[in-house]
Amino acid sequence: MDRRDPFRLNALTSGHRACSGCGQAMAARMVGDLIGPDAIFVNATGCLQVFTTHNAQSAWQVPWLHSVFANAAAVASGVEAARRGLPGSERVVVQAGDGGTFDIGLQCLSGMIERGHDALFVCYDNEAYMNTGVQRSGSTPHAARTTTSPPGRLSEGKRHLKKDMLAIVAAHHMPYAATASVAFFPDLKAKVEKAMRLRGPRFLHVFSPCPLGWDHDAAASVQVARLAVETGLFPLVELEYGAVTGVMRLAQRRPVEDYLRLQGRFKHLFKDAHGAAELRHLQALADANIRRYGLLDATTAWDTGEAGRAQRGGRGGYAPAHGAAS
Amino acid sequence: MRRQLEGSRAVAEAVRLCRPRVIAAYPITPQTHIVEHLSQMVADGELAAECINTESEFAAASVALGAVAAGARAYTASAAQGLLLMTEVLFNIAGLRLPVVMTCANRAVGAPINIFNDHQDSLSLRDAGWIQLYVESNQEAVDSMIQAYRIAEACELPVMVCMDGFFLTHTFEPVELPEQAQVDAWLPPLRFSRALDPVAPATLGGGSEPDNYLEYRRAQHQALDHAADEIVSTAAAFQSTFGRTHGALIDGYRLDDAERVLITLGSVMGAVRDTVDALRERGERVGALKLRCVRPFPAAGLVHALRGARRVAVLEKAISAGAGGIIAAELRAAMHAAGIALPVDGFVGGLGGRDLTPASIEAVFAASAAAGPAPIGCQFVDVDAADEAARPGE
Amino acid sequence: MSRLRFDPGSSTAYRTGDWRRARPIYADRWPPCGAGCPAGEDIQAYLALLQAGREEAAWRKLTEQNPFPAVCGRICPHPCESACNRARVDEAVAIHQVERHLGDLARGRGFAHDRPRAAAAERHVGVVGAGPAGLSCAYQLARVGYRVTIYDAASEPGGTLRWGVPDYRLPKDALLHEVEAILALGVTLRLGVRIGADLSAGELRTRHDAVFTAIGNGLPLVPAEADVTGHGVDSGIAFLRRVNAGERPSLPARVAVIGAGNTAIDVARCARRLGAAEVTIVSPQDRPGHRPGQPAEEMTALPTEIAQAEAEGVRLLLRLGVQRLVRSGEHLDGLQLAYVDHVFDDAGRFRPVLYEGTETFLPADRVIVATGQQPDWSGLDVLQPDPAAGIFAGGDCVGGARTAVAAIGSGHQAAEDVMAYLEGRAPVELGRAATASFDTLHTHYYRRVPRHTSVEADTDERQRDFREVQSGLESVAVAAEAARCLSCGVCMECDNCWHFCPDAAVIKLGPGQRYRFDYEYCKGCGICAAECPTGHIRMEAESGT
Amino acid sequence: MMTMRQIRFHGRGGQGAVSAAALLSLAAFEDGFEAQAFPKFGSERRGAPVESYVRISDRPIRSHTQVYAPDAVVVLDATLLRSEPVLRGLTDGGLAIVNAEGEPEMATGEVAPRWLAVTADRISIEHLNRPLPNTVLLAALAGASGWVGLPALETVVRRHFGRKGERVVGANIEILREGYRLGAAGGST
Repeated sequence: MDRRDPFRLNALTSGHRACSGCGQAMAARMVGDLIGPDAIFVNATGCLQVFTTHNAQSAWQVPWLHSVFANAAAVASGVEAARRGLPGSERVVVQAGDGGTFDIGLQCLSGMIERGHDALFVCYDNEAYMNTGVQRSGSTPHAARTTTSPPGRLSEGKRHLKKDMLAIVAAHHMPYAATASVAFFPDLKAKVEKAMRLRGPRFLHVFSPCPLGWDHDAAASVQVARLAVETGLFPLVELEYGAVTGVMRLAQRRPVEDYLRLQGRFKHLFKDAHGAAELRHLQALADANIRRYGLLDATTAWDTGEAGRAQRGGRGGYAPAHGAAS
Repeated sequence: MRRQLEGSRAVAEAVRLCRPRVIAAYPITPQTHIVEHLSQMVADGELAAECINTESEFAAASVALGAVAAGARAYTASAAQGLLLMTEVLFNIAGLRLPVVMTCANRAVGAPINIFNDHQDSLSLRDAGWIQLYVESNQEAVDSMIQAYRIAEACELPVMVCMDGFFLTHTFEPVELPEQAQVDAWLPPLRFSRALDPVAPATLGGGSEPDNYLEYRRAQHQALDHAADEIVSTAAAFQSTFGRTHGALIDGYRLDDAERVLITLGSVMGAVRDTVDALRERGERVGALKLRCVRPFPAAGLVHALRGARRVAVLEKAISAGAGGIIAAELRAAMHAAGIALPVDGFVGGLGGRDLTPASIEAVFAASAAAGPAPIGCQFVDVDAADEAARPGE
Repeated sequence: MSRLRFDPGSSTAYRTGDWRRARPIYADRWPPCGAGCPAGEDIQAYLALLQAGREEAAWRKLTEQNPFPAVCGRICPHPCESACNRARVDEAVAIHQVERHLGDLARGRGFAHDRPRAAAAERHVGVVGAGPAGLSCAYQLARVGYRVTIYDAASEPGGTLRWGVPDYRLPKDALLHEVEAILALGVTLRLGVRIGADLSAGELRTRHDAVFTAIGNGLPLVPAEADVTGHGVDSGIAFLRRVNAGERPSLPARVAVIGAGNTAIDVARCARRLGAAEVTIVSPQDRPGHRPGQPAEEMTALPTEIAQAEAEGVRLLLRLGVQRLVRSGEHLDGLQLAYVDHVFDDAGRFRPVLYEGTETFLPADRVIVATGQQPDWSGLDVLQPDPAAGIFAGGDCVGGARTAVAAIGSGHQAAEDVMAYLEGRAPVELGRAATASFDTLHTHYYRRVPRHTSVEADTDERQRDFREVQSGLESVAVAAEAARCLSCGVCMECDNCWHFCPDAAVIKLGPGQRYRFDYEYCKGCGICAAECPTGHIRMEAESGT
Repeated sequence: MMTMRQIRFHGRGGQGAVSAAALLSLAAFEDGFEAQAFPKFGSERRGAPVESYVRISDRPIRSHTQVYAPDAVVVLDATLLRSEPVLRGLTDGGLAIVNAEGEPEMATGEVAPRWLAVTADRISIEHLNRPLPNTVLLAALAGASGWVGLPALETVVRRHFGRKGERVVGANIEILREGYRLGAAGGST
């Protein structure tokens, strides 16, 4: 075990081989440490699995299991069923990327939710198949460049829309489904803690930038994630049994261009009139989110300004990792 | 207790005796009755297990995987398309070395879609890393299920008990069911050394690289090789406790002075035995051999058992399209490797539920009576001669 | 089976630090507030202590540089706030009010400066002048154990603070308390002693191992361009000295004040309080902020002071220069004024250019000239600065900004120079340029929070006497202002780097202990630096070797 | 008494041909025989022709092939006589029990079975208000062949219908007895 840090478990610790500036590693570290040691993690195939386990070395410090790409939710169902009725308080957590959630893993996820398994499914969404070299997924946003949705003479990037994954899972009449972002730790923390207080199937969709696939500076991962929220392209909301129960109001509204310009995957949109038309389309998608969830006028406990605030002494940490911190 | 039971029910009773804590399945004919019976047992409080009715076979195998990884004894069952939908997970279970036990209610694989029995489904998965046991009767299905858990857990390898769909699963015949206390004593609760545990948070299913993957696979292969000993000793231990045996890796019938031997798998073996008796009555020096264990492949045992034979016929209900009979090819390879020039006639029949009648079996014996080398590839049993010239689209 | 199960954290055998091309480094930057403060206060530090609720510690941190928080919290033009990065987020932090609060708090709670554990040396330093520079110097020396004697010709200490600043801006007791706190460190104060008259400068020099002269600007400086002398004309500092000595001279109805600085404002406001009905300030310079890029062409008086004066009925005549006094015989009728194009020539000398043909007449019964002051070096030739000989000078008398806080900073630097001289080492330059510039911050991490403002006394009420005009802030507001501090360049343990590090290469060391980078694993992505609100983390390229 | 008896049931999905075979094997087991019962496998579709098979023996039954040379056939629905080769493999004198009001009129080819027509629908409707001919015919087969005893049939029927309540059990016992009597009497119209 690695216990360099007395103030967090480091459920996912050093020595992993994620790209420099990886948003998914960042997100998984936050989520893992917020959940703490008393849990079993089941991971779908994907970057997170590949970069954390390598030649008999593991960066995980929680019990962790990987099977195949599509079946994480089903494997977790089995783990949870196996632990049912036994002494021990450990919880079950499923981790998958957007491919393992939106696409290949959707069926097993649906089954897990429908059967009411007591498990938290966490989707780390980086909006494409990064592990295999940036191919488009059902989560890739409209007009984004990937290796299988390349811009060209007849193309402005991905033709289709990003799936509304939250609505899909929420339609299962499940106890809790929420979106979160690495850029807003206090919000992420509140949502993980809420999810862990609840029983039954829960879904947390964490926006996790990918410097490689999105073609932005490694140092810009948090900034990009923040702008996705502030533009309205990735609204932070909570649904309970299908009803919207929480909305993060936008303290300030940013044009989508602020977000898109940081990323090479949207570079082609700034070249000509066709691109400009797609920019308006993307702005309309953000506007639709803003309208749908009332992102500008929601009367909520906090907004992006408050949730994004830094303050002396921090905005909360993690459950003590071990004796040293208590 | 000896009872007259449908095969599916008998298997369900055997599974109950093994006390799995998680059962996961998706319905597919002819596996359904097994899971229905188990569901009823759970509903009636006769079996303390979680029945997880998944949204696909792929998920069912995955649930079993997760359950065993979490330290619970688990069970699943499938067939045909369902088994193939599990394929990725079945390889994965084996690679993870998880002692999952399942029943394959053997059925043909489409297209054309066909719900009836043959062995194409499980034999197509012979490379998945599972121990595969093929049973002849419902009694053997019951006994093999109990043995399977013991073998699986001793070897940390998954075991697939293959029983013929309908021919066994839907057939009422007498079975002797052991007492629960007997089974409990013989099959202690699962203590899986690598179970996921927050107290000792290990990583299961991590990645590997070119510099060690080969060693993983070699270790898996060796484990399957060594499992042969465990299968033999388990069968012996079972016999000494329960008083029954069905053979371990193979089961010979009237081989002592047999010049011609028919090798087959599964429920057709009963009719083969009857046919051997009938031919013996007519003075033919024939024998039969049931291949109970396909993986690990008992090459040495076969070479030894067939040392006196002059010619061998393999009758199998599956085909490696473009190559011929699967078992026949493996047997030929084993004999060749042992330096024995034994003609092996490959017969493929009974596909998609076509009944292998006593007459069919006699015909196979007759066809395998010639002298000289056996033809390469396979011959089809009971094939419709009028169909010979048929072409796709005609 | 061993390889089928990987040990937890076994990846740490792989050192991803090798991937790094640039490394993050934690390094405090010096915030612009502190750089803007002539006294060099570590404002960020005491605001941080206040955020933590540690008020006494905050006062101690403040008084490391400046023993006059109650004074400066009232009269300082607070260049700190002008420099405050927060002004570009919403509004500057009300540092000035916080400072006053801490000063007043110290008085209310009886905080005392820590006495030195032991005498630093049996060295005796003489300080000439008990103004802010002299007191500041004495304070810094006494804190580390030097013997100090201050000489002042006046009857009370404080210099300009005592004799030049009216009560409604700085109540005398506030000043006195902070002076006494300095004297309580063991500083000897000799009042009524004019060096060069009561005690020769030579004698003084022989009494002390080193001497610091801070005699201020006691003499009025009258511009040579116009003859503004004679009957009906008064000097601003003389006028203020009388008022601050307790006199309440009667004034005629119409008073004209010439000048553009705070002295002119003080004179005008006192004149209103003494009954003058029409008080007019004649300034050749424009209002602050009205001549962008030409600060010399703007009044040096503080905007708030100007505003308060105007609220009290003082009239401003701007960009007008005095051509001559208009008299009927001896009797003063008023001033002839003309429009000023510019005040300083290309060489920066005070050379107002008045346009002919723009003359105008301002009736006045009294003219008070507040155009500047100069030091009175008479009898002090021996004390002309000579650092190599242990003779130092500072404060207003050597030029520079004419503010108390500058004098305090100057006194502090003088103390350092004196100590260096006595200890035989090179002195340290105390002033530090700001390195925590606005563009090193990541300001989205700060909520927009409006600045708290204090209350002024009613404009009519306050013209009747010399009671303090500006109130302090409530404790709650002070705490809120402290919380508005961006902590520019200084770690505030917000945990951002710790949360965001994808590689567990930021180790938290505990409250007050900040963090450390684990370079064994840091891949150098730079997220910590990009997301550090305060700009405390900088990236440094890894060398190729 | 015998080495092996093979019986084939013909019916339509929903009439109970498969259950009849199973009950017969259970009864034979009760009587101490080895027995085997299985359907001609396929999807269970109501109304479609179905077959089921029973083997009864005093020695272990090893074969799992279908029944090709039945000692008896039981036809649960007379309309099947038009379309299905119900008599295939039956030898002369082999028992053919049909749910019918009288001896069926059909061409039997070279085979001369021993016909036994049983008004199974009518009997079933009398007792259960529903045409469920299988138990009547099963009992008639027992009565006509003597291969299983009435007590064994009653035992398995009690067990089989136990969950459905005493009234259903009682009615089926009545049906069994009537069918057995008819079978033993050589049939009746």
